[in-house]
Amino acid sequence: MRPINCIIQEVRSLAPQIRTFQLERDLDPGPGQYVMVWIRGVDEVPMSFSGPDTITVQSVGEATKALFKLGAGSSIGLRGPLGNGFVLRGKRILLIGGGVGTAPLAFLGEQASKRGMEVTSLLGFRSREDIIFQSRFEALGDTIITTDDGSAGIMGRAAAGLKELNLFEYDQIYICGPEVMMWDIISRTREHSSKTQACINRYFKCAEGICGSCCLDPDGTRVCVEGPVIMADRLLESEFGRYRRGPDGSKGPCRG
Amino acid sequence: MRPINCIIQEVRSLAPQIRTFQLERDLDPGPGQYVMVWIRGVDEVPMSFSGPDTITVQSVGEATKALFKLGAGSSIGLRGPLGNGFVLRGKRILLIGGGVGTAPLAFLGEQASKRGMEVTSLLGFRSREDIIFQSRFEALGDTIITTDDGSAGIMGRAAAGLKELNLFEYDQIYICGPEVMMWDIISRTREHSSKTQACINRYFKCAEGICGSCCLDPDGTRVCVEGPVIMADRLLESEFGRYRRGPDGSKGPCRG
Amino acid sequence: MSSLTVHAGGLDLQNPVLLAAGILGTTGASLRRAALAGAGGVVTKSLGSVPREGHHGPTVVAVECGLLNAMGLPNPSYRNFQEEIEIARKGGRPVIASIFGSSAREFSQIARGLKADAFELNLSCPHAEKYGSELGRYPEMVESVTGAVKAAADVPVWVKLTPNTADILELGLAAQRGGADAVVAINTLKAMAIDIETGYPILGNRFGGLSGRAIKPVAVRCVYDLAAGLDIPVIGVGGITSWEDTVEMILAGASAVQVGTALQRGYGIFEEITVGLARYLERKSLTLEELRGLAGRRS
Amino acid sequence: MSSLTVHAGGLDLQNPVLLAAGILGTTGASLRRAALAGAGGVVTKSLGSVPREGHHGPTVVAVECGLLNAMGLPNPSYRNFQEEIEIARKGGRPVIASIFGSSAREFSQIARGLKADAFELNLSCPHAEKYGSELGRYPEMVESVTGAVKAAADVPVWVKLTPNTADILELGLAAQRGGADAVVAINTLKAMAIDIETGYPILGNRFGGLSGRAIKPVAVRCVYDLAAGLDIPVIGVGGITSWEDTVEMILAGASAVQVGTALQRGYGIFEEITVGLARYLERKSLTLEELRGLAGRRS
Ligand SMILES: Cc1cc2nc3c(=O)[nH]c(=O)nc-3n(C[C@H](O)[C@H](O)[C@H](O)COP(=O)(O)OP(=O)(O)OC[C@H]3O[C@@H](n4cnc5c(N)ncnc54)[C@H](O)[C@@H]3O)c2cc1C
Ligand SMILES: Cc1cc2nc3c(=O)[nH]c(=O)nc-3n(C[C@H](O)[C@H](O)[C@H](O)COP(=O)(O)OP(=O)(O)OC[C@H]3O[C@@H](n4cnc5c(N)ncnc54)[C@H](O)[C@@H]3O)c2cc1C
Ligand SMILES: Cc1cc2nc3c(=O)[nH]c(=O)nc-3n(C[C@H](O)[C@H](O)[C@H](O)COP(=O)(O)O)c2cc1C
Ligand SMILES: Cc1cc2nc3c(=O)[nH]c(=O)nc-3n(C[C@H](O)[C@H](O)[C@H](O)COP(=O)(O)O)c2cc1C
Ligand code: FES
Ligand code: FES
Repeated sequence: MRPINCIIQEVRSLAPQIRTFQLERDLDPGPGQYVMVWIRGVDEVPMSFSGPDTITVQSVGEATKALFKLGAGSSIGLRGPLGNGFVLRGKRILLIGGGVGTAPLAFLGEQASKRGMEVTSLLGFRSREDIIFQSRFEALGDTIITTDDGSAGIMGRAAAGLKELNLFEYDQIYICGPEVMMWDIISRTREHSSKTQACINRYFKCAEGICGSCCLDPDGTRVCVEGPVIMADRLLESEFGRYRRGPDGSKGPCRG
Repeated sequence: MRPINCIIQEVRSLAPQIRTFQLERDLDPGPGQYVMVWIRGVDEVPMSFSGPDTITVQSVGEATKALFKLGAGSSIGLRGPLGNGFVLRGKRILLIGGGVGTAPLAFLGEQASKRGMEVTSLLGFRSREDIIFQSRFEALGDTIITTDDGSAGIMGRAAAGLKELNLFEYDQIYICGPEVMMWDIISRTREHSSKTQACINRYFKCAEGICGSCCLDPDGTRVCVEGPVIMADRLLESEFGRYRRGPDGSKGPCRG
Repeated sequence: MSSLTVHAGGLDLQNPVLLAAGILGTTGASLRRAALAGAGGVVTKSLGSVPREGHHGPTVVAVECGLLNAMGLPNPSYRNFQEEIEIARKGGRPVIASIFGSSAREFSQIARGLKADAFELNLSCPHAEKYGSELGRYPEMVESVTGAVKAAADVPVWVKLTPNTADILELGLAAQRGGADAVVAINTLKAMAIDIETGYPILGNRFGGLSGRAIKPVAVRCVYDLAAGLDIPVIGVGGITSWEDTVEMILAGASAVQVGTALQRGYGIFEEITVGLARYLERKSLTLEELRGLAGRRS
Repeated sequence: MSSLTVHAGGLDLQNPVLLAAGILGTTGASLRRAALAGAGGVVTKSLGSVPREGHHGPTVVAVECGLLNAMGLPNPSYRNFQEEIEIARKGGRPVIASIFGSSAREFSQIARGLKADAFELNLSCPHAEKYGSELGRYPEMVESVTGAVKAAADVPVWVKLTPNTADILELGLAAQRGGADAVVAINTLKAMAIDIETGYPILGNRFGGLSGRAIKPVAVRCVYDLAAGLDIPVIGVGGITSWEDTVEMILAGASAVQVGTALQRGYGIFEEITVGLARYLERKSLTLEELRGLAGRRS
């Protein structure tokens, strides 16, 4: 598929470096699926859907900065929806999100709620001003917020909020956020790993499952097509949380 | 479509230079449609279906001679069915055939008969020993036979049989045979030309409607895809009966 | 409606969508039919100095996303084709005579003996011994043949290039040096198909040329490279099947395009493309001129 | 079941269906996975002497019947790849290291520094400046690079050729003169796609290479020409998507094949092809050996 041309209908600023781009098209994505966003003349990067027709982007580098220069009426190229997405299971679910990683979870929670599921959320942010989607999550059910600096909610990392929850109460757990945060949670909650779906990041180049850039050690899972949602029990046996590969394929630390 | 591999199941000799090849596959052709027959290592030539799974071939040159060397169990390549085929119309129909051109008409007549139509046939051959499909036609209805030498039926060309018939009685007339014979009949029966469907030959190379080798003057009708069945009234306004083009595209006389 | 008229390669065209060489170009009647169906111009079957029957069949085979052909340049010779050209002209659109030969001399002899609105030199057919790309792969040959025909002809001369080369721009520059009024790119890619039941190469000639949708990305690239490096216009051909493909080719730098294999879908393709192209220009408020080569100006 | 083992290009292969270079070849894990899924051997991503991040995105775009890519040879350098090769080897199949450089010296330096079951010289990537086909289009370069690597390496050396040339056999002969143990054909065709809404070339690198079903007839032709003219084995690659395509390539003369773009459909392709191929051989009562090059013997 060639990139589809798509007009940006509206841009909303959610936090200092985070904006939601409202797209003119509803590509009928499932929560957890992503789209390759082509900022013409610059680069093409993966972004999760934060709603049926929105993406929510944190500006971190060249492509995202260029995207932030585009306003309503500008156009981007889209390849997607791609990837497997989350699978909704059970009656009571827990969402655990960190930073911009809350984006696909807000979308997921709204679908779950529509299907009559009971949704609880645990969300971690750096600081009060970085909080996004608070009202979206609160509209779904109990919402616990943590901030690293304690400026809102519980002080500490997202994991600090775990003690408020009994994970056995949930049929399924969904998690998305910075790798270090996800690793922290998953490794602390091993006994729940077979009911935890994690939406993870790797360096995507082709998003077609052929270049190999996104493959996980040790089994070679192609995150771009077999993911980005992967069960936590499989992640526990993988490179996840220990290292990740950069654009040249060499291993590096797991920031962000 | 690449040529389909097809085993010849049986070869029946009908006349000194005419054989029917029973194909292992029923390609679900309509009467009047043709197939490109690839005799491997030799050439690919068009042949009408003489039944759902048969072609009936007169040996006239390199490709047909090579085909005659193949027996049951040999294989050929087939591209088809191709072309428009005859359209059955009305209740009483007349078939006018000459030589191996009777092949698609026998097939057509049998379909017409199955649909409850009344079928009359006028068939011309050179001589008694060249007669083919006599019993197939006779099983369908009245059958008039002519031979050039008078060795069977009426003596003379097929046109000689016309006087036995009242063409106004037929809802539709179907004709296939050597061009000179078809021209003879069509030009004598002008008032019926708008109800006469003729299955004609031109030099086919691509059979895909793009090479131009089979195009009729003056309107450029591509016989391989818009034909080989063409209404006689349109033929009367064309090159038909006057000239035809050979493999190099230059005009030549209408033999055969 | 946006205007589709264009001056390209020395001809004034009603629209930039032409019939490609060797496609329904064997008779004046079929060429005229293409013109009446809306082609901006029509190119004849390639004509040589003596009649040729072409290769044995199969002469075409439909493959994955395209067509393989090895017609073998069948033609009645240029001497027997003048009357077809006169008939073709009754379509009211320029008739470009495609010609081939095995030497500059043979090319120019044909050009002297034939009247047409322009000549297109087939230096690119990939499956006829001693002709086409067997000459056209060498820049010096391209230049000398082009020069010879230019000297012999008083109408525009277009040179049709082969993509079966490491650098098509070298060939385009040679045509330009020879005085060509335009280059046409691309002819078919050298290709082949084998029957898996028997091992026989399917084409009567064993080898042939690949055309159709499969080759469009290759054609777009060739047109882009040529348009970037040449001063003369480029006429784009290869895999064009829709108005979108035509826009892509013009964005790459084509002044006009030719349509070949897509004629499988019938003569209606010309109207389909020209209407789509005009609507696109209108929606975008662009002229053909502005569209042309836009890809080269984006960065 | 018919035996699919084959000795080709100096390697003993369990079956003749290998993973092509640059396809899921960035990590030892993904290479091992291909081997476990049934590949007869696996080729790594092309490795250079320094780490490269490759071109900006889009790096691939799906086009009519194929894929365009301009990855730009991203790789962590051969120095950082030895451990991946060791992991890949745990799949139990030969691991062929694809390597590239801008000179014979650079190639041979890499070959000396890396341990693998064979080397495949990338003299054919069409979209990386100073590398690939920019060297590989010249027979002298192909010969000298091959010779240099042969002198440096104690394992078989395969040379991967570009189809972006007028005569691929010239390149194959050069590789043979240089001492290659096999040639691999083909790499991608130079190609391009343009976004019609904006005029931007879609690939970050503007140009790229076309792979997939679109190019199979071109690949079959190249393999046929090479097999007819060379004494060393030919490994066929380009558009293979099914066991039928594999049979066609072997009929054309391939001793083994590689599969690239078809991995889009997942690793299952290896089993699909090998099972289909074995069944075909059984039905036809033919050995792989008898099948190979049959098309060249038909006439
Ligand atoms: C499945 C998936 C979903 C994502 N969803 C979101 C989202 O909803 N919102 C959001 O803000 N970000 C999301 N990201 C991350 C986003 O793709 C990167 O932030 C973005 O690519 C950065 O590009 P850049 O040029 O601005 O930064 P750069 O300066 O190029 O890179 C900064 C960092 O971003 C990451 N990155 C860069 N390019 C890629 C790439 N092609 N693939 C993966 N990671 C890359 C790398 O870790 C890199 O170190 C997602 C990533 C993946 C894989
Ligand atoms: C639509 C159609 C249906 C046909 N149906 C039958 C049929 O049912 N039975 C039958 O015996 N014949 C049929 N023919 C004629 C048959 O195609 C030719 O007799 C055959 O091609 C001769 O080939 P050859 O190599 O044996 O002879 P050649 O020596 O090559 O040619 C002998 C004559 O056959 C004709 N011919 C040769 N090649 C072709 C070609 N590619 N296309 C058209 N005509 C050609 C020419 O008139 C030529 O002069 C049909 C032709 C067409 C166009
Ligand atoms: C059946 C066929 C016959 C052709 N004959 C000629 C020819 O005579 N001269 C020529 O220059 N090109 C010839 N070509 C090439 C086309 O003109 C065109 O360059 C090529 O097919 C690519 O365009 P397409 O993909 O639109 O078909 C022929 C192509 C086909 C398919
Ligand atoms: C995404 C991608 C990356 C590739 N990377 C390389 C490479 O690094 N080295 C190389 O020699 N060929 C590379 N190739 C070319 C393939 O190995 C193969 O020659 C080509 O794709 C044709 O085969 P296919 O049609 O089966 O894909 C790459 C192809 C693709 C699609
Ligand atoms: S990004 Fe290429 S395989 Fe996943
Ligand atoms: S045979 Fe080619 S157009 Fe009819």
